Amino acid sequence: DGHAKLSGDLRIISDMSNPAPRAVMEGLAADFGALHPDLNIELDIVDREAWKTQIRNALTANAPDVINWYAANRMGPYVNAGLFEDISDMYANGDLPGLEAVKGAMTLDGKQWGVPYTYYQWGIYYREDIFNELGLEEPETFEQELANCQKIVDSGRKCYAIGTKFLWTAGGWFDYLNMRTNGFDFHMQLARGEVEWTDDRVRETFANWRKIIDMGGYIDDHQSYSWQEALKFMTDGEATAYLIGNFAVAPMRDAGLGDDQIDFYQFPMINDHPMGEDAPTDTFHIPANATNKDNARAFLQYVTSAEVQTAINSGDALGQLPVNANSSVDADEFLEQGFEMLSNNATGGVAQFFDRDFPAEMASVGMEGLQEFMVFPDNLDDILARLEDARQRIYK
Amino acid sequence: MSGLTISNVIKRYGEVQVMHGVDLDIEDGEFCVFVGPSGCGKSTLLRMIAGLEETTEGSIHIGARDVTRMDPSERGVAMVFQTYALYPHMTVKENMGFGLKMNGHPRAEIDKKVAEATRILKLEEYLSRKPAALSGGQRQRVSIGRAIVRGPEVFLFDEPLSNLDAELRVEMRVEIARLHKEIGATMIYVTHDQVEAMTLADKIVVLRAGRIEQVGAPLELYRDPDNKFVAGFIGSPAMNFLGGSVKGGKVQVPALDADLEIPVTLPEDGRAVTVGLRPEHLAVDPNGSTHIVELTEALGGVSYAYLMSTTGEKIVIEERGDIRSNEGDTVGISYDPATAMVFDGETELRIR
Amino acid sequence: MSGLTISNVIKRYGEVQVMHGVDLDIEDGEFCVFVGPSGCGKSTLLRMIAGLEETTEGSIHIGARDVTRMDPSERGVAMVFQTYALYPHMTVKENMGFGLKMNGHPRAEIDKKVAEATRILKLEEYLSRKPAALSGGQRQRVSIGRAIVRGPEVFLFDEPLSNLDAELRVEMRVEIARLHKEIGATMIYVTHDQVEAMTLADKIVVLRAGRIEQVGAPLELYRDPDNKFVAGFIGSPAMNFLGGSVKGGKVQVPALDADLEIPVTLPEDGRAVTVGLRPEHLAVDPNGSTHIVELTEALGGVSYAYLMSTTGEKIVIEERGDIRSNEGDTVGISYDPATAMVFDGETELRIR
Amino acid sequence: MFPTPIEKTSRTWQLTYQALLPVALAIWLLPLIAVATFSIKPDADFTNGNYWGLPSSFEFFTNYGKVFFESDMPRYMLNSVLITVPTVIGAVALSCMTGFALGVYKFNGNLWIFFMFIAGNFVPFQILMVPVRDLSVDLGLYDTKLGLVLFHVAFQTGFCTLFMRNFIRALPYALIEAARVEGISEWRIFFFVVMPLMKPALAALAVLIFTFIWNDYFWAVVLTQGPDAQPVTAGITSFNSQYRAAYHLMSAGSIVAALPPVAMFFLMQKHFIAGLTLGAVK
Amino acid sequence: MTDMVSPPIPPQRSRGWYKRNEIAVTPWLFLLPGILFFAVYVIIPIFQSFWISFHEWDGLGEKVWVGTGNYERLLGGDRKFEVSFWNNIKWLFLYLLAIPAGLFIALLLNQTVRGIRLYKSMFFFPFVLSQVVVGLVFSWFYLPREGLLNAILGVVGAGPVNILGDPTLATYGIIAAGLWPQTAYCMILYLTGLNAVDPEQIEAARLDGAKGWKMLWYVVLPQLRPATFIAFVVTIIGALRSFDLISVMTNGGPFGSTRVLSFYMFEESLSEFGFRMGYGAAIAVVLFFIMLFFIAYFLYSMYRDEKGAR
Ligand SMILES: Nc1ncnc2c1ncn2[C@@H]1O[C@H](COP(=O)(O)OP(=O)(O)OP(=O)(O)O)[C@@H](O)[C@H]1O
Ligand SMILES: Nc1ncnc2c1ncn2[C@@H]1O[C@H](COP(=O)(O)OP(=O)(O)OP(=O)(O)O)[C@@H](O)[C@H]1O
Ligand SMILES: [Mg+2]
Ligand SMILES: [Mg+2]
Repeated sequence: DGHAKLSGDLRIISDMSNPAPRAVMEGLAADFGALHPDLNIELDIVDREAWKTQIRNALTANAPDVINWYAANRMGPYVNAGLFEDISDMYANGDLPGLEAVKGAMTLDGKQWGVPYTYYQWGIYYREDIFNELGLEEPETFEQELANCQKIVDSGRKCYAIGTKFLWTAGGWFDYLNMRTNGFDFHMQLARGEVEWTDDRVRETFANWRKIIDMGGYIDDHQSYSWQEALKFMTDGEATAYLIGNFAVAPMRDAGLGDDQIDFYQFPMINDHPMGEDAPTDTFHIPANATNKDNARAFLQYVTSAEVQTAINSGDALGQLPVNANSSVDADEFLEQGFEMLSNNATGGVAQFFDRDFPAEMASVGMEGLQEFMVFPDNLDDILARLEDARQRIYK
Repeated sequence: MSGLTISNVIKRYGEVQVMHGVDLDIEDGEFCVFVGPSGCGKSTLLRMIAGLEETTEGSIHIGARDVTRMDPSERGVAMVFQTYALYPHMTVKENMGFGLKMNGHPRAEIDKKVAEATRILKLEEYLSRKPAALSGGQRQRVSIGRAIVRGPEVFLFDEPLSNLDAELRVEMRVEIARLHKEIGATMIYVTHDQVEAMTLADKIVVLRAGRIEQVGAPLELYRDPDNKFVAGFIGSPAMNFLGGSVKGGKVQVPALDADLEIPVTLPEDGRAVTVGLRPEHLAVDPNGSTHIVELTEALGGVSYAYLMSTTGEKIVIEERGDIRSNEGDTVGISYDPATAMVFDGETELRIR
Repeated sequence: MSGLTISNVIKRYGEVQVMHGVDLDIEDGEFCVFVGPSGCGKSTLLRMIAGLEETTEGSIHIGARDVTRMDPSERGVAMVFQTYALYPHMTVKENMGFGLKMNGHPRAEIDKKVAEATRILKLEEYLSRKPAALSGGQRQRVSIGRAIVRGPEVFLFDEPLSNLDAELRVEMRVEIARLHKEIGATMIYVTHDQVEAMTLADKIVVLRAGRIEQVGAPLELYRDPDNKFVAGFIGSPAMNFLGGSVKGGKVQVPALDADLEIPVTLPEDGRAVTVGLRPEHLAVDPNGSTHIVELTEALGGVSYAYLMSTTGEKIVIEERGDIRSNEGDTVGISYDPATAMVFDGETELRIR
Repeated sequence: MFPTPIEKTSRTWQLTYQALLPVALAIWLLPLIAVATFSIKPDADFTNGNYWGLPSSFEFFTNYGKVFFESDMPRYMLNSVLITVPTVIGAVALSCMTGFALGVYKFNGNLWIFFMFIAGNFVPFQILMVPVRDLSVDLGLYDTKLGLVLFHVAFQTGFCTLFMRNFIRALPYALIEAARVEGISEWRIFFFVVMPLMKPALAALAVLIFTFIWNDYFWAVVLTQGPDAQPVTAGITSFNSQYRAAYHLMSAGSIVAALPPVAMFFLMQKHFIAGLTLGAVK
Repeated sequence: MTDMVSPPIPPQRSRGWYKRNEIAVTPWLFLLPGILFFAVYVIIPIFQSFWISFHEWDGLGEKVWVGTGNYERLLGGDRKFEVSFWNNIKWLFLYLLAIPAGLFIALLLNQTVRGIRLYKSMFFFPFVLSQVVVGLVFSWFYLPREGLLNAILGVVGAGPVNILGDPTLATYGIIAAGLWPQTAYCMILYLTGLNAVDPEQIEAARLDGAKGWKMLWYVVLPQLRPATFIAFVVTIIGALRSFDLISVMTNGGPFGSTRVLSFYMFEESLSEFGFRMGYGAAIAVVLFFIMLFFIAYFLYSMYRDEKGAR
């Protein structure tokens, strides 16, 4: 496009550390560099888990020009601390065509603080071949889900792979169970600290969850695995399904599962609420202390452009959904299904994710409780009391 | 209690043989001192008796029992080490009682024996101190006490006084003599110190390179050594040795510029011999002119003159009181030829 | 070169006073030995002269210069340490030349001085060795060499031989005497050893608890001590002290069962005195019956008898050759009253 | 010594002992042996569940090649070197000086300063974390190798001072007095008399500090981020997240990360053990 | 002779201030850089931490003074704190097992047979490894299904166990991993200690009839006291500092059951959901006081040794 060639430096720190995203990020930097031969791009890719603790330092000391982060509440602390650059002007003067729809997720205090570059649906990925073998259908209600699960368990398998070592995967289950049991709005109230954790409605969510736990639906020892390590159970066929984000498709394929072996369905209905969905948005931001903000803005613009969005979110790249309305969703069965689901079936609302919607401290205490519940469901009262305690302290 | 018999004992460390067949009898109640130059095997022999070193060949009997292959603790010996080897974490009392405790003796008995040893060694005041709070002499006394308490048949001492200063050494020496008289046990004692050997021993064993050179009472060795080695080793300052040769029933000694008539059975004429004269048997003769006084040292009670003969041989003279000559003087030596000893020039054996 | 004058020197460590006003003159070229019991302040005094300890009060002059507040290096002294204090990472040559090199002397001068010292001490062969490859005696020689190289006015020695074994000690002692004769510098020497003190010193300084007891030539101290302490300290075995009292111009000594007529100016009658008799001035009298022989020790050339008087006082007798009596015998003592010394019973000062 | 020296026991027991040693060693090092085996296995062994069997094929070069050529590990390794070596030099140099001052001179407060160093060395370093991180941020040293180096130098100075001071104190004091009598100035005494004698201690300490710093993880996490400045201990965790569940690569990465101190240990064994026993504290 | 004695005595010159005070000033010059560094990076931060612990602070904005608020919350029933504290106690006690274990191995290896030096080094090996590597190695060793531990248990017919996934076992599992290098450390301390054992005392004890355990207990162990003391100190310190292993092996989980104070402190201050610097500092201060107890003990015994020395 007709932009002036850039020069100088551009330092990017990215947390896209898994192999597929890593390749995408490296490609992005390379391509952007090719457009601007005089631009000296320095790209550091850091461990995604580690980045969550490092970002604060990165923003305060020797800040790079572009960083990765997450949308919604998760931006809050940095926005409040004035560490993110306000880029409302880019939205206002049309530098970012096609992003109008996702602008909301980037808005805090009426201003925009970054750009999204991808988002993805969550849902249940399952082994199609095993479902076929057992004669199972994609369930639409929780009862069907449980019935399916019973059959799977009876066949000597587990229903769900999950790795809760880093806690957040349990958050996904809770999000869905709670949104389905009590509805999207209730879930958000809970996130905002407006509902007690000891509320009966919360208990009902847990009661539903417990049904799966009690029937032996989850793999054993999930607290010892990361989500990647737990993938193995699905690829081995020891477990038949995985409630996870779409980013898991790439590694599943890498592990040798063909598209005829995996499929996707939306988390089934429990109570009759409009369906809410988790669709976390990953973002790029410019630190307020960055030194090459113009170059950074150019990069943000580049990343969100329709073509680039199409390219990086394609099935053989990130395998996720583009944020630009003008991009096309790759002809990938999962992306199409996900796009369809989020566009038409997420009438309840779209949530970011447990650890992005809840305040950090609450998320941390909460996910620990969720993990504990998954291992020791009998501790529920104790866990809820603890969470309620934390809630009262945290939301002052 | 009982004596000790060592028969043809040999010790090898791997290929190296350090004891070459030692035979020795020690009587019940005798005080036997091992002396000899450093590395001659004194400690090794003592430690073989104790059982701390294995005996390669030969046998060791204590009384009638063959102990050659027994455990140290079963031999009925007790050892006093040069470094005392007290257990630093135990009080004096515990140190002394430790051996009995290990062997399961009843408390009352231990207490009684410790009390007895304490009395003998006058350690009453120190019973509850730890070794670190004792002086060197007291420590050595405790280590002797430890030996006494076990009531051994044989006491072994390896240079027990060499870590003490001169004064304490004298004091402890007298102490050990008294102890031997009081308890009358067989004692074997290794030392470097002439005075200790001479004053303590009933019997001195002179060792050299893993062999016994001579065994005898102290004065016997002093007066009647079997060979030049023993003669030179016993006595301080050491005996003066002068080269000589036999001629016509006399011994020609160039260093003295004299032919000595010595009452011994001399070998054939022309045979090289060594004449030994003790410093204390010589005196400076201001009228002579065979020697030059290189140095004199007056210690008050006794004086030494270091002379050089015209033939270049050095002679030490010890005199009581002062020496009536100055450094640089030319003097002679007066002596009684009867005090001279003669050794074969080759075999170094005494010619009697 | 120059002598040394110490005037009213006092040393305190915090509250503790360890030198109580010492006055001492040492002549140019004199060999002065400090002796005294452990802890009396010998080392402290020496180190104050060296400048390693500060002088609390009083002054120290070397020659005409007041060095009391000077740096050690400016005083013109060199010190030889008991532990040699050689720099282990330097060769003998480097050790000796190090001080000069650090003070910027030209290479040629250093080499010349080191060569000179090497010659004096016969260290030529060892110049390129490191201290670890030397024997104790050689090390001590190098440390003396290091002192020589600096050409000091005063040499200071703190027990330089006490880490050597008996034989080497004798050898090095003679070496130091020779050195003193050769370079003629003032030397101050601290020792515990009677023999070293008696044989090396021109002048012995007897210290006791931070005070000088007596200063004099060795035999002067032996023969004419000023007080009981010096008399007991100089001479080995130590002088026998017997209680007595003055009566009618004589000294009654119960332990000897005798009234001694001693050629000194005695105090008034009834005054308690101590009579001192050196062991070497006594002999056993087999016909007497005042003492019991507790122990005899025969070393060959010399013998000791330990007697107990009927009054319970112990007496040591040294005789040449053998003592003609056995342990347990009742004997007397023969002596020449003129050899006896008399000390005031209270002040312990000699009565002359 | 104790128990009975083996050469004084029966022949059978001697043989048993000799045979037992390698077995005991194998058990002791089992986890390590396992990782070493992991690191030469092909990926397939893990998918096939052949975790503990013999490698089905020998993939040493593939796996280690990946570590060296397809990851940031070499960069992390270089960082580690650039952090560790200056730290060792700095800490040893500083502590030579402090050790000399505290070991040789008597002055008021000597012992207190010494104790300050020791106490500081034993402090739970978490208590320093927040202020030190802020300090680094303020000085612009956050996420730089220099920042880590400066902190490590400072913190290790506590331990090194303890070590050096005790070593210097054990030197014969007469050496220093002898030099003083010879008119050698204090700093020359330090350089020409004391320093040469400290060589063994320097070597021992250097080896020791090298391993301590190389193996540091906590401060690497607190004071740095990203492959620009992070040492290999931190690098290994991000390497592992890159290859999560690829045990063969993770093992190879861990072994590579552990290699330098291990090599150091074997090359400088004598100094290493001397260091531990001389200093005897960490 | 004459030139030997011509003294190289410098003339009496007026000396500079430095020269006159050389001995008094030099130590301070030598100490200066070290003290400076140490003060800036160690001493002052300790006091800053105390200061911070009285605030609420997210590390970015203004500190808000809360007095003893953080401590009240901490000691007033913070469950994470309680868990961490008790885990620290477990660490303290169980980590001490490294001492007897190290002694045992040292005794085993204290022989002179061929190649024993190599064996000693190999046994010492784990200590050289970074805790990160040790943590990884052990977490694979403990893997719930594929781990070697379960493979071995399987052979014996026991297991499988998921050590790191079981809140009742996880801490012990990590401690066991920590014991591995720590035992090696204690072993080397004891090996050198054994070298210094006075052989004459052993011989005296043999004459006294002490054998086997009695010899060990009454004669050898007392002589190993210095080694034991050092081993004790380093083990305690290691136990209280334990961070790397927890971070690598469980990251505090499962559900916080393996937290210790040092980890909790890090989590509160710098982790993903952390940045409660004041609260973290308060935890650090508590940890500091626990450690202070041991530091004081160590310094006291050093002080005792120093007294009487030069
Ligand atoms: N373990 C050993 N291996 C080999 N040779 C040894 C051993 N122990 C002692 N020796 C040798 O045995 C000889 C006798 O040693 P021993 O200790 O008995 O001498 P010593 O007479 O006690 O000497 P010293 O008077 O110095 O104590 C020496 O030559 C010594 O080198
Ligand atoms: N630094 C010090 N502080 C306090 N007192 C000291 C100090 N150094 C020495 N003293 C005391 O000064 C006195 C004299 O000590 P010094 O070392 O001079 O004795 P010495 O005669 O050399 O003894 P030795 O013969 O044992 O070497 C002793 O009582 C000693 O305790
Ligand atoms: Mg010996
Ligand atoms: Mg002294």
